[in-house]
Amino acid sequence: MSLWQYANPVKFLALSARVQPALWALAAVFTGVGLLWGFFGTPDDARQGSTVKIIYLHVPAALMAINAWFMMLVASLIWLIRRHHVSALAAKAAAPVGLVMTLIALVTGAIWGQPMWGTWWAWDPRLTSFLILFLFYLGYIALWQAVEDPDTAADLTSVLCLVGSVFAVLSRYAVQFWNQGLHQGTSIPVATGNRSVADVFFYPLVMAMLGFGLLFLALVVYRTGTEIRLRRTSALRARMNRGA
Amino acid sequence: MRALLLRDLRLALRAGGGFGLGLAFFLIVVMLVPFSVGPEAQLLQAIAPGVLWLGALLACLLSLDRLLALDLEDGSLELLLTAPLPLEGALAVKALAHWLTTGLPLVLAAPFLGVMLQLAAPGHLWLLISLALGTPALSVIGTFGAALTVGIKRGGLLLSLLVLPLYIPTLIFGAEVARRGAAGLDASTPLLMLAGLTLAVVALMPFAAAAVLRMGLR
Amino acid sequence: MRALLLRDLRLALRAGGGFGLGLAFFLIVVMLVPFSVGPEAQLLQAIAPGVLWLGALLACLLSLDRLLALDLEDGSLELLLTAPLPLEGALAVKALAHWLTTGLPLVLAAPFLGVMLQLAAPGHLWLLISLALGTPALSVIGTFGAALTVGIKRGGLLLSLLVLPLYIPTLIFGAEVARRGAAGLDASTPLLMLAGLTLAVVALMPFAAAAVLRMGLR
Amino acid sequence: MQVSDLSVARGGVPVLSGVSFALAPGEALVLRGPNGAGKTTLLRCIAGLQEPLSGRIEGAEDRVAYAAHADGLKAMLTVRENLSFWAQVFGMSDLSPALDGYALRPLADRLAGTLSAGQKRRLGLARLLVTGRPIWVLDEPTVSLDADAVALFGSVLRGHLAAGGSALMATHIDLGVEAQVLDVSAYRAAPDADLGASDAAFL
Amino acid sequence: MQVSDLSVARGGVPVLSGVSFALAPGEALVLRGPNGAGKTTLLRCIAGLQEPLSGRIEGAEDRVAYAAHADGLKAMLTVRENLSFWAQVFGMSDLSPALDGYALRPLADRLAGTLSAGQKRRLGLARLLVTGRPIWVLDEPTVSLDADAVALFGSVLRGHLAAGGSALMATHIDLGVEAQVLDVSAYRAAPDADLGASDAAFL
Amino acid sequence: MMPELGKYASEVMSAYAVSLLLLAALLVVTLWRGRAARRALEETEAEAGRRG
Ligand code: HEM
Ligand SMILES: Nc1ncnc2c1ncn2[C@@H]1O[C@H](COP(=O)(O)OP(=O)(O)OP(=O)(O)O)[C@@H](O)[C@H]1O
Ligand SMILES: Nc1ncnc2c1ncn2[C@@H]1O[C@H](COP(=O)(O)OP(=O)(O)OP(=O)(O)O)[C@@H](O)[C@H]1O
Ligand SMILES: [Mg+2]
Ligand SMILES: [Mg+2]
Repeated sequence: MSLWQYANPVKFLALSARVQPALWALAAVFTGVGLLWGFFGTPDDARQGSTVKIIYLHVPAALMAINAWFMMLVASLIWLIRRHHVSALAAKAAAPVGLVMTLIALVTGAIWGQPMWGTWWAWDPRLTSFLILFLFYLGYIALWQAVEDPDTAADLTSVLCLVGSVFAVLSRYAVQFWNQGLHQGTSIPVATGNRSVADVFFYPLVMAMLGFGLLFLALVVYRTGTEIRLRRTSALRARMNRGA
Repeated sequence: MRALLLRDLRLALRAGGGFGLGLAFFLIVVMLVPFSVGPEAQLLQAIAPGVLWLGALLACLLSLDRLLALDLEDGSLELLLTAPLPLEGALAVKALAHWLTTGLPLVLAAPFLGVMLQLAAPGHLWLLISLALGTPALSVIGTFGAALTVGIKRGGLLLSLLVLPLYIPTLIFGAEVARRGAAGLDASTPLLMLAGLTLAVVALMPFAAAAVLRMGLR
Repeated sequence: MRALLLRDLRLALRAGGGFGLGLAFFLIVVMLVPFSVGPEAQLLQAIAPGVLWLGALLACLLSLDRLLALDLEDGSLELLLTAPLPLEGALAVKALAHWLTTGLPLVLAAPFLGVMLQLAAPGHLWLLISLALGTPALSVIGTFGAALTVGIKRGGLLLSLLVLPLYIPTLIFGAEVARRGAAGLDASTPLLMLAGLTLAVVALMPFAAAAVLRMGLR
Repeated sequence: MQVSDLSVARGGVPVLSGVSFALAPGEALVLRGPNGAGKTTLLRCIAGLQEPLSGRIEGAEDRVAYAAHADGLKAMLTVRENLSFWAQVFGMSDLSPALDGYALRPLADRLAGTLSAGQKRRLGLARLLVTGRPIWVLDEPTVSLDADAVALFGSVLRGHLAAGGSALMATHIDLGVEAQVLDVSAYRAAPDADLGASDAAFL
Repeated sequence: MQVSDLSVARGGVPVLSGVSFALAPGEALVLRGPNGAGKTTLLRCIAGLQEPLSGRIEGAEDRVAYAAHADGLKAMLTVRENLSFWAQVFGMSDLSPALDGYALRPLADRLAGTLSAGQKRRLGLARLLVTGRPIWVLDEPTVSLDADAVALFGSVLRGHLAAGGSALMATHIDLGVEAQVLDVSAYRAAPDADLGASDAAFL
Repeated sequence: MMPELGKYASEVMSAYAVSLLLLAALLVVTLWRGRAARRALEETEAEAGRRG
């Protein structure tokens, strides 16, 4: 029994129906606990005051925004190489979720920036790369919607995802070259990367990150099911019309 | 008339219909400005109102060539000409549909982009007002341009060329309102001019557009 | 191949073929900048290299949608697919024709527009070099975008949306060269980056474009 | 409708001159003539899409429904939406004669862009039925139609004529409808005739 | 050329299945079938513009010249320039058979955009003669043509067949050329047949 | 119950509000489209079954 058999749309629907309740419940629990803990149960940071609470939204969203694109890239490759419909539709289903995650990261970052840097927006490399990612999401979704034939749309968007990824990486280097950073990132005391974060902030943050990851997963599974149903409807309709 | 408006809106909203693309273009043009002039906040702040107006104008411009050319290509423009609709009214309706699907989203998005370009705080309101007043003029003038170039294969770029100079007065007054507003100066004179210009253009241009269209298709 | 190049050039030069329209658009966009940001010489000088690069990029972009869409509409694209030409080569030739009719005139015209925007004297040479190196990349990336959107009715604006983010690295390096040059700084690092980018893109993109075109027309 | 001594030009060159005919209610007239004779030009003139050089067209204004080579269909609207748009424009509301007349019901919810050549053409012809106009001006109406569809067209046309309508058609093939025939090649304009063509002043 | 057990789909739905035929040099085959039967789809497949669902097409690669509904003409090039472009693409150089075959000499220096519907079609057909390809695949070749032009087409086609070429054509009307006839409606695909259509996985 | 947010209350609250709003909108749209697709499929399957 190979994993690929779940690339059959009907099998996928059956499987997803079984795992979805658990997935949604887990996502709700982790997100809820992480955010509530972060919001109610952590002290203010010495330097940043209560704004540090924004981190429980900002960092998980930023993480998922990047991971969603990465997942779309993998799914696109699977579609191009093995032509499994579920894979293409999963990529399609993930894009709007990634877009919203990007938007949340941008908005919370902007709101955070106002008290910390005195400006909503700065052309810092990290922020700028995120904006570019946002554009790639927009273009990707627009292309899916503009192409009528679903398989052609899957092909074209897959290639766009590939080429776009290359250019996104290129842009990241170009942007770094263009403007050296402002985003405090690892330099601020709560930076997570090197685990220098005080444990009080760290554990709820991890919870929230897991929660956002599970939420992403649940959303993508559900939305993939929706896409499969839409394809099945149009396939049936097309045949009924042909029969007539 | 209502049927035409609904059809145009519906076509714009259908897949591939181009709704939101003007907006996306606006976003991208404004984003590219810091990449090209550099990221210094002060410089960006100084040019922000102008860049936003210019971006809105270009986004408007680019969506113009679908206004009539699509209808010409599939033959529905000729059929509309033989239909019992006054051509002036039909063109005014088409301009309205264009504004609703392009101009209005631009107006609503402009403040967000203003933040990215460090637009000074009082500037936002003035930017919004000037765009809300000015973009209808852009749509109507654009309809005239589209009518002028309708017979020409892939007239898109020619259209831009013809329409851009016609956009200059609107741009000058509109950007002036936004600039003065952002600098905290009195912006009522250019605002009045802008309003007057828009009114005049909306009242008269559909007639010019209809005349030109009749000539072009003869 | 040669026949295709000659045909595309000839079509561009014929009436309505669009030669010079990119140039005219460039001219007008650059001219509109003082109207929108105001006429202060110092401000203009500061943004001149960036505006010129941005204008060139937009002009390039706008002429992209004629690259393949016209051939699709009249059926010649399908006929070309059944012809004994490698599609990669045909697309490379089309990108070349696009560059010759759009990119090259822009490169040659940029210094004159630089004068209008008070570009500092040493900046002219660097502007010329950076545009000459960068515009081929714009044409080739644009061909990919055109191939991606070819089957889509009036994909013009969608094309812009897809291509503009791909243009960002080229724009950053190109504008950086021009800016550093105008400021009298050392511009060799971004220049090298720009050259490398263009080379890579010219070598690889026609293959991606051909793949996408085959998918889109299937 | 009455056409008298009409001259028409295309691209600044006169193509037909001295065309006269009358079309009474209930009558059909077929224009014949070799390629390039000027049939399309004449029909466009009568539909009001271009000015004649000279001569008069009476009784056509606001009574003509024109169907050209292109069908004026929106690929992204369904068959029914396409028809109801034109119905509304012409102030009509009943689509069923059009849908039934050309057997379009099974296709009614398909996007027009996904029809085959002949199906598109059927939709283009069905549009005439929602205009409510009495005079049909048709340029090669049966292009791409199969035998069944040509028969549908024939019966719709007979119904239109029986109801007091009339039709003017250019075609190269036999429509299977009884109609007068006008061969436009008889009216070919002499290349140098001074008929008021736009460049005549330069001759 | 040999087609065996071919199935083709349009818009993800199978339209024809199990189509088999052979076309020997010197032979012509006419496809018939009602509107929407799938003739255009089959021809596009054979011309290599879309993939078949299943089945094989042998001996077609790089030997087919395709003429679709659209003629692929550039409005702003003259008739001669249009022809010579395609001649160069296909590595040929002699335009005279094409110009003479369809009586295009008088029009040779006109811009293609100013031709009438039938004249454009003649030019589109003349293009086939400069490809040097032996198998012609034609979709409704005589649309808009008058009787004389149909006769020209007939004689060009007979010449092509006599020289060892072959032709596959979809049409609704009589071409006046002796040819085998294949009615594609006999191969209509069952709506729910699993032929590997792209959306079959969803059924 | 409510933690003391100090002078940054409006920032923190608006960040949470906007984010949760965006997530909620995504969820609503997702569920709504999902329901619609499910219903359309059921209707189509029923119709297809009736026709054979
Ligand atoms: C619109 C503005 C902003 C955007 C687009 C943005 C984007 C990002 C991104 C992409 C990450 C990386 C996430 C990851 O790799 O895991 C991140 C992390 C982070 N951001 Fe922001 N950010 C913005 C503003 C801010 C502001 C104003 C602050 C606070 C002063 C801030 C604090 C942080 C922190 C503490 C992290 C985690 C640090 C790390 O993992 O290195 N961000 N942000
Ligand atoms: N756009 C144009 N500009 C200049 N001349 C034109 C144009 N279109 C057609 N002509 C010429 O005008 C003449 C009449 O053309 P018209 O299209 O009316 O012919 P037609 O009788 O409809 O022919 P067909 O049966 O081929 O459709 C032809 O000689 C044609 O070459
Ligand atoms: N782009 C498309 N998308 C989906 N379905 C299509 C598309 N084009 C055609 N079809 C459908 O595919 C079927 C076959 O169409 P095709 O064009 O091959 O028919 P045809 O035999 O050429 O008909 P005609 O004689 O009318 O040209 C038709 O039922 C048609 O409705
Ligand atoms: Mg004609
Ligand atoms: Mg067909």
